[in-house]
Amino acid sequence: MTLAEYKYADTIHRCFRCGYCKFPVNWMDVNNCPAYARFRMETYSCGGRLWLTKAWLSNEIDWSEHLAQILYSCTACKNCEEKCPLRFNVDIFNMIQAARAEMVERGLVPAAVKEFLENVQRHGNPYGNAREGRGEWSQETGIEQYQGQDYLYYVGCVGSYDTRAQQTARTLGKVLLRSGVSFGVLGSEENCDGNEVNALGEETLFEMLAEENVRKFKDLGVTNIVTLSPHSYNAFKNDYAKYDGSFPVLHYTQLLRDLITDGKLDVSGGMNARVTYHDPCFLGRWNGEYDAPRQVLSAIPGIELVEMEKNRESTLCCGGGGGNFYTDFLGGSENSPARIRVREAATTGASVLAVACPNCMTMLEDAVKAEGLEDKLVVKDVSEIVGEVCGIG
Amino acid sequence: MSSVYESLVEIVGGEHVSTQAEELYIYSFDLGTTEPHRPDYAVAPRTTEEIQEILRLANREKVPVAPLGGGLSLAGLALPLKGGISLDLKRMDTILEVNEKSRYVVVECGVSQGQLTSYLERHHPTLMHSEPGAPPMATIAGNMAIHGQGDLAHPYGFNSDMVNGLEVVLPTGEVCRFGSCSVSTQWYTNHPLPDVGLFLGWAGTTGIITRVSMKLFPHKSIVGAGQFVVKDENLIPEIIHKITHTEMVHDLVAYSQAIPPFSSGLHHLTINLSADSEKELAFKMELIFDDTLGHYIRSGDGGYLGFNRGLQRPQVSKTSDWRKGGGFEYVGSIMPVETYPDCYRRGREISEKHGIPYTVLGRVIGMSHAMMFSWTYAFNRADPETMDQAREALHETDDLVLELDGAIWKPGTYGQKLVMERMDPNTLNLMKKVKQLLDPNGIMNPGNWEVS
Amino acid sequence: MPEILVVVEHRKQRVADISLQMLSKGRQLTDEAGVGLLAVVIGGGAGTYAEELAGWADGVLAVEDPELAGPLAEPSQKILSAIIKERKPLLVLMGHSSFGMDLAPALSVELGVPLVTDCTGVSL
Amino acid sequence: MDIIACIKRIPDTSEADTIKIDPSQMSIEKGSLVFKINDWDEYALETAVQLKERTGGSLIAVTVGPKEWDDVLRRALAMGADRAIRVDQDMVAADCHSVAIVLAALTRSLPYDLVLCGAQSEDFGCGQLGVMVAEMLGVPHAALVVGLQEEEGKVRVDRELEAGILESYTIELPALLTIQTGINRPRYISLGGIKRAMKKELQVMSPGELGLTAEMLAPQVKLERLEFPPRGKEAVLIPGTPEESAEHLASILQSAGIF
Amino acid sequence: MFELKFDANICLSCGNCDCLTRCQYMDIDRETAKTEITKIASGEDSFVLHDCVTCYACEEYCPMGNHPFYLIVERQEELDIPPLPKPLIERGIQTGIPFRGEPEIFEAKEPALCMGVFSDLMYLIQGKLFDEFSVISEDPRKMFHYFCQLMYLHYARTSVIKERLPGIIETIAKHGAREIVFFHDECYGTYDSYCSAVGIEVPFKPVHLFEYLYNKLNELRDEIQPLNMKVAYQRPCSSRLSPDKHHFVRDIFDLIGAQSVDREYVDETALCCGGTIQGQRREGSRLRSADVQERNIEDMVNAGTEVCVFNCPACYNTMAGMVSRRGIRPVYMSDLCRLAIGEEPAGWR
Repeated sequence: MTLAEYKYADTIHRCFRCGYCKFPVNWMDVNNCPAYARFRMETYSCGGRLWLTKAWLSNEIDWSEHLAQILYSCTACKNCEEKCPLRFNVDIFNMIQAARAEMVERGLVPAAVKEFLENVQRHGNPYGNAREGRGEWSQETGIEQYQGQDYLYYVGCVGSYDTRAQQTARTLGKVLLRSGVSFGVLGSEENCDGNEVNALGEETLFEMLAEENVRKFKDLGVTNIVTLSPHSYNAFKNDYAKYDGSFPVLHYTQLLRDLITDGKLDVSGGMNARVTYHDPCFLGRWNGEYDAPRQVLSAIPGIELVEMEKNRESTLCCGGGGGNFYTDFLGGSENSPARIRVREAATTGASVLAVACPNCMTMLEDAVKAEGLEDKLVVKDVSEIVGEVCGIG
Repeated sequence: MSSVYESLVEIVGGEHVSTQAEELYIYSFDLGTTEPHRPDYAVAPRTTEEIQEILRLANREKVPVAPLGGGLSLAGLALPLKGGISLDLKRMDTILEVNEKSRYVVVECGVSQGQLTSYLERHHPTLMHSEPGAPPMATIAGNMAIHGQGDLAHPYGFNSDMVNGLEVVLPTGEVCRFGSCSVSTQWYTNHPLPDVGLFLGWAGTTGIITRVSMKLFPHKSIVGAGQFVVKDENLIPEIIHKITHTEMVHDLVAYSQAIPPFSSGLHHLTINLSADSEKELAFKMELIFDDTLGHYIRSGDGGYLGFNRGLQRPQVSKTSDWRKGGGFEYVGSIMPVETYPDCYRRGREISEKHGIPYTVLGRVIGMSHAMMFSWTYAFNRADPETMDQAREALHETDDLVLELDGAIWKPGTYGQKLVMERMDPNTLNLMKKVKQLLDPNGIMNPGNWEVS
Repeated sequence: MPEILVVVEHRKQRVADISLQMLSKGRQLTDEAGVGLLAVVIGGGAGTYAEELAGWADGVLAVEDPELAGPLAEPSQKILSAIIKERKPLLVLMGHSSFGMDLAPALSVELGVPLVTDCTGVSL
Repeated sequence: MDIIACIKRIPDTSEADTIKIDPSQMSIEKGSLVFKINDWDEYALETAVQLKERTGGSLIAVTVGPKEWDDVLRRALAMGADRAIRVDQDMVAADCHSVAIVLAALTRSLPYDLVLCGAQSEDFGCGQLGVMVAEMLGVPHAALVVGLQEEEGKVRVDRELEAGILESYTIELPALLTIQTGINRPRYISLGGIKRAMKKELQVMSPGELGLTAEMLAPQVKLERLEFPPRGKEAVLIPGTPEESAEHLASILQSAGIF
Repeated sequence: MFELKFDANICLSCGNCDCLTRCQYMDIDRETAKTEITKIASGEDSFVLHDCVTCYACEEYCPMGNHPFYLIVERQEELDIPPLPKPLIERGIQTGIPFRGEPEIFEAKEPALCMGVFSDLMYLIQGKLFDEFSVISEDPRKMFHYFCQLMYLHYARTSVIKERLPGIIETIAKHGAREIVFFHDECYGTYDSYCSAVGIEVPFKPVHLFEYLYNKLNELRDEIQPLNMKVAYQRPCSSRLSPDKHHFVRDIFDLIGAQSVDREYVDETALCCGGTIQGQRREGSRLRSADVQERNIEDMVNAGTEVCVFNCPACYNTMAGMVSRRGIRPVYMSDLCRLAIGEEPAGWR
C-alpha cells in the first residue's frame, strides 16, 4: 500500500511535532506518553511515531525491526488525543492502528506480536494456553455456565488465564453472587474479545472474532453483558455494533455502583485504608468513565480516597495496553510506565493502589515488586476491595 | 566509526544512543522549512558529566555535536548542520531549586516551559517566569541560548536579561560556572564578577548550557488580557509608547493577520494586566483604557474590546495550521517600535506575493526600547510547492529586516550570513577569535555563526 | 566374524565426544553379543587416532586422505558405503551430529538399510 | 529459480501437560489439539518465499497427509507460495523413508531448481526426510543450513556445526537443502492473507498417480510403543546460610553413599 | 431596497413619546422628546443619535409599533455617527464573513433547531428536552452561513444586515423545515420583528426557544422536581423585539419551581448587560458600562438571588464571571430546565 492508499493520507502529515502529546492536562512533566516516558527519544513520542509512519508509507525509510518496535511500543492510551491541539486529534490512534494493519498484511511484525496473534488465531488467547483451561478459574466458586441469565459475565483472556487476575475474576464473581445478580460465564467456550487484536492491526482476525462472538452471544440469548476488563468493555461497546452485535454492556464498576446505590450490595462493613485509584485508559480516556469506580470506593466507610496528581484525563497508562501486557516493549527499566506510576502512587501515602483492569493489575503489581515497595503499597482491584469489605475471601 | 558508537554507549548507556535509520531520520528534521540534515548519532545524556565525556570524545574524533532542547526554534538551529551527534538534552529535566526570597529558579537544560509554569502554579503560586509563546515543549535553556522573550518581555526585557547564572560545558569538555554560583552556593545574580558570558545568542556554538538560573517575578492573583483594536497601523507606535509610559502593563503585543477574517487589515493590541485586588485592577484599567486610550476611542480611531480574566496557554495558532500541512516557520527580528507600520506593510506584500495569508506580530521589549517582530508563513509539508514559497518568503523577509535597519532574531544560516556581511569587521573578528579559543577543533554545533 | 561398525568423527586433532559415546555403547553391545567392534575414521591425519581408538575397538580402519581436511558428507559417504558393502556389519553407529545428519539418511537410502536417529538407548 | 518447499502439519503443544497418549499407545489424542506448520518448515517456507521474491520463478508448497492437512498448505499459499500440492496419504508418522519416497516421486514430476525442507520436525524430530529425498533424487544436498545466497546456477550455503562453527561452500543446482531455525524471521500470516490465498490453486493427488503402490510405501521402521519418560530425577532446594546448606549437603551425600 | 416601515405622522399624534421619555440611559422630558423625534424623523442630527447606547428598549416602549430604534440606527448610519469606533465596526463586519467552506445542506425533519452563530454551544443541546431535534448549524466552522446579522444594529450598519440577510434566510430555508426553533433570542427577533419591519420575506415560521421549552416541560410535567432556587433573569436587548414572548420566562420559572426574585430592574426596566456599551465612542462608555453592570448585579444581590439565568450567550460571556464573583451561579435557561427534570447541566460552573 502506498501513502496515497493509506486511509489517513490527507491528515497524517498534519502533525507539527509540537510535543503537546507528551504532557498531562496540567503540563507537569513529559512522561504522559508511556512510550516516550520509557525511551525519551523523539522517535518514541507520538509525533515521532506519526512522522515515521508517513516516512515509511512514502518509502522515505524502509521497514525495519526497530521501526516495527517503535510503532508497536504505543500502548493505545490516547493521552495524545487528549492533549493534541489540532483537529485531527480524534484520529491519532486510528492512524497508528492503520499503519499496524499494513505491517500485519505484509507479515512484517515484531516476533512478540506474531506470537500474540498466532496464539489468538489458534488458542483464542495470547498466552497460547489450551482452550479447555479457560474456565478453570471459576472452579468451586459456584459460578454457573451462561444459559440466558440477566447478565453474561465476560472475563477476557487476562482474567481467565493470568494467575493473579484469576483471583480478581473469582472475587468479582462471588461479589455478584452475594448481590443476587443473575449471571453466567462462558468458561472454556469464551473466546478472545479481540480488542487488543484490533489495536495490533490484525483487523481481519478481529472481524472473525467479533462475528463468532456475536453469533455465540445471540445463540445463547445474551441480553446484557458485564465485563471484568475495560478492554472487553471497549470492544463490545464501540466496535461490535459493526457486526450487528450492539449489546448493552457495563464495566463491572458501573454495575457494582448501581448495586450499592440500589442497596443490593452492602458495603457498610467498611475498611480502614488510604486508597488511591488508577484510571485505566480504556475506561477513562477511551470511554469517559471516571466516576463509577470512585463512587464504589467512596461508598465504603473508612476508605480515604486520595487522588494522584495524574488522574482522570491525565492518568499515566500502566504500559499494558495495545497488547503490551504480553509484548512488553516498554518493560525492563525504572522508566517503564508502570514503575513511574507506582512511585507516584506511593507518594500519596496510600497503602492500597486500586485498579479496575486485569492488565493494570499485572503490570502495576510487577512494578511494585520491581520498585521494592511491597511493604508500603499493595495493588488491589476495586472488586477485591469490595470483596474484602463483604468478607468474601 | 564503530569505536565512537561504542564509546557513546559506554558514556550514556545503550538505550540512549542510536545510529538506526529511524532516529537519524527524526533528528534530521525541525518543524520548519529547513532541508533535513542527517546526524550520525542521536544521543540523550542525563548528566553534565556525561556531556563532558561526550565533548572530549568529540574533540578526539573530530565529531560535530549539535545540542537540541525542544527543537522548536525553527530556522534549522536545532539541526546537526554538519552531521555528527544530535545531542537531545530533554532527559536533563530536573527543577533543582526555587528560591522564594530572592525570586529565582535553577533548572537543568532539559526543563520545558510547560513543566516550569505548572511547577510554579502548583508549588509557588506567587511567582511566575517569562513564558514565551512557543509550545510548552520548548526548553528554558534553549530559549536563553537564542535570546528568547516571554510574556514579561515588556516590563523586564529578554529572557536572556533574566539570567542569574549559568553552568556551561565548554566545547573542550571543562565545566564552567558564571554568575554568583561560581563563588557562592546561591544562584541569585549574574553580576558583578568579570563578565565572560559568551553563551547567549550563540545558538549553542560556544558550549552547552547544562544549568541555568533565571529571575522569577511576582505573580498576582488576578491576571487577564484587555484587547484594543485600530485600523491605522501608523497609530501603533505612539499607542505603544503611551501604554508603556504607564508602567502598569505586563505583556504588550500588537498583531495583525489575514485569517481569521475578523482581524484582516486591523491591528489588535493585547494588553496583559495583573492585580491582587479588584481595586488595583480597576485602577489600572481606568489609567490605560480611559485616560491613556480614551481619546482614540472618542475620535473613533481605536476600539476597546473588553478585558478577559485568566490567561490561556498559547495554542498552535490558527494561521500556523492554515495550510493544514503540519508546518510553519516565522522570521523573528528585533526592531525599533516605530518600524511597526513598515514591517506590517512590507511584510504583507511579501506574504501576498507568495500566496500566503499574512500573519505579523510585534511583542514590546522593555519600555518601548525595542520589539520582537515576527512574520509567519504556513506551508503544507506534503506539498513541496508551498514549502518553496514559504522558504522564499522567509529569505525575502530576512532581507527586509536588515533593509528596515533592524536585526534578525535567531537567524538560520541564510540570515546569519546577511547579518555577518553587515557587522563591523572588528566585532566579527573578535567573534572568530572567541570561537577558536573556545572550540579549537570546531566541533561545537558547526555551521552556525561561522565567521568565514 | 560379524561386527558393529562405529564411524568416528574428529575435528581439530581431537576425536569428537559423540564418537567416544558411540564407541563405549558399541563396546557394551559387542561384549554382550560376542561380536567385534570396528572403528572407522576418515580424513586428513586419520592415522594419528588409531592408537587411541584401539583402546575401545577391536580393529581400527583409518582412511588417510590429505584432500579431506574436514569431515565432508559426500566423499565420506562414498568411502563408508564401500566399506559397509564389503564388511557387511550388523549395525553401523554414527553420532546424530551435524555431520551425521548430513550423511546417515543418504547412506541409508543408498544401501537400502533402515535408519533410526536421535537414539538414547540401543539393545540387540 | 523454481523452488519446492516440503512442509509438515504438527500439533501446537506449547503447554506440554495437555498431551495425552491414546489407549493404543501408538499416537497421541488429537481431539482438542490445534495444528500448525512445523517450525522448521516455516523457516524453510520463509527462505523459499524470500528467494522467490529475489529471483522470480515459481514456488510450490507440498505435503503428504490426509484432507485436514490442507490448512497448512493454505497458510503456505498465504505466505507466498504460488501453488500447493497434497499427496493424499495418511503416513505412519515415524517412518520417514516412505514419506521420502512419495516426496521424491512428486518432486520428479515437477520442474525444480531447489528443494527446501525443514531440518527436522517438532513431533518426531527424525531429521532424516530431506537428505533421504535428495539421495533418491540423486541431487547434492546440505543439512542444517543457516545461510543461503543464490548465484548463477548454484547456491552458496552456510551450515551450522557444533560449537558455533560455520561451514560454507557452494552447491550446483538442482539441489536439496534442509533449513535450520534462525536462518531468518518467518513473516506473520494474517487472516486476511489466508482469505486472499483461498483463490490460489491447491491440487490433491493420490500416490497411485505418482506410480506408487502400497508395498513400495511399506515402512522400514515399525513403531512399537509411545510412552512418557519415567519421572526419575528430582531436585532439592537447600535453604539457609552457606554454612547451614553446606552441612545439609554433606549429610545428603553421605546418605547417598557417595563418600 | 427594504424600506423601513416608519410613519412620521404616527409620532406626531403620539401623546407621551414613550420611546425617548422612558429611555433609562438618557434623561429626556416630553417636550425635548417631541422636538428630537421630529428632527430624527426628518433626517436631521440630534443628541439622541449620539447618546443612544443601542439597548433596543425603545422598540418595546413605542406604543404604536413605529420602530423608533430601527429608525435611530438607520439615521446613525446615514449621518455617519456610529456609536462604536470605526475599527470595531470593521472588525464586527469582517467577523461575519464565512471562510471555512460551504455548509452541508441536509433535509431537516421537524422539529428543527437552528444554532445560528452559536454552534460552539452544542454541548448544551443534550437530554430529553432536545433529543428529538434535527440541528441546523451545529458545525462551528460553517456557522457564519447562519449568522442572523442583527448584531449590526449596535454598529449602525443596517446596510450590512439588509445586504446579507436574504442569503442567510435562503440557506436556512434550503433545509426544508417549515417551523424552526432558534437557539438565540436575537435570531427570533430578526425573523419575527426586523424582517417584517423592513419588508424581507421569511419563508419559514420562527419559534422562540422559551416557548418551545415551556411546551416541552409541560409534556414532561411529571418528571419535574421543583428547584426552589431564587433566580434572577438577565433580559437581553434583543428580547425587546419580541415582548410578546417575554412572559414565557416567568411561565417557565413557575413551572419548574424557580422563585423569581423581587428586584427593581425587571421586564421593561431590565438593564443591558453592558457588553456593547463598554466599547462605545461616547465619553466614559467603559465606566458607564461598568456602572450599569454594577447596578444590575447589586440589584440581584440585594434581592437574594442564588442563580442568574441567561438567554443570550453574549450576555453570558460578559456577566457570568461578574455574577459568580458575587456568589451567584450563572446558568443558561435551557440548562436550568434540564436541571428541573433531573439532568446534569452541561454548562454548570
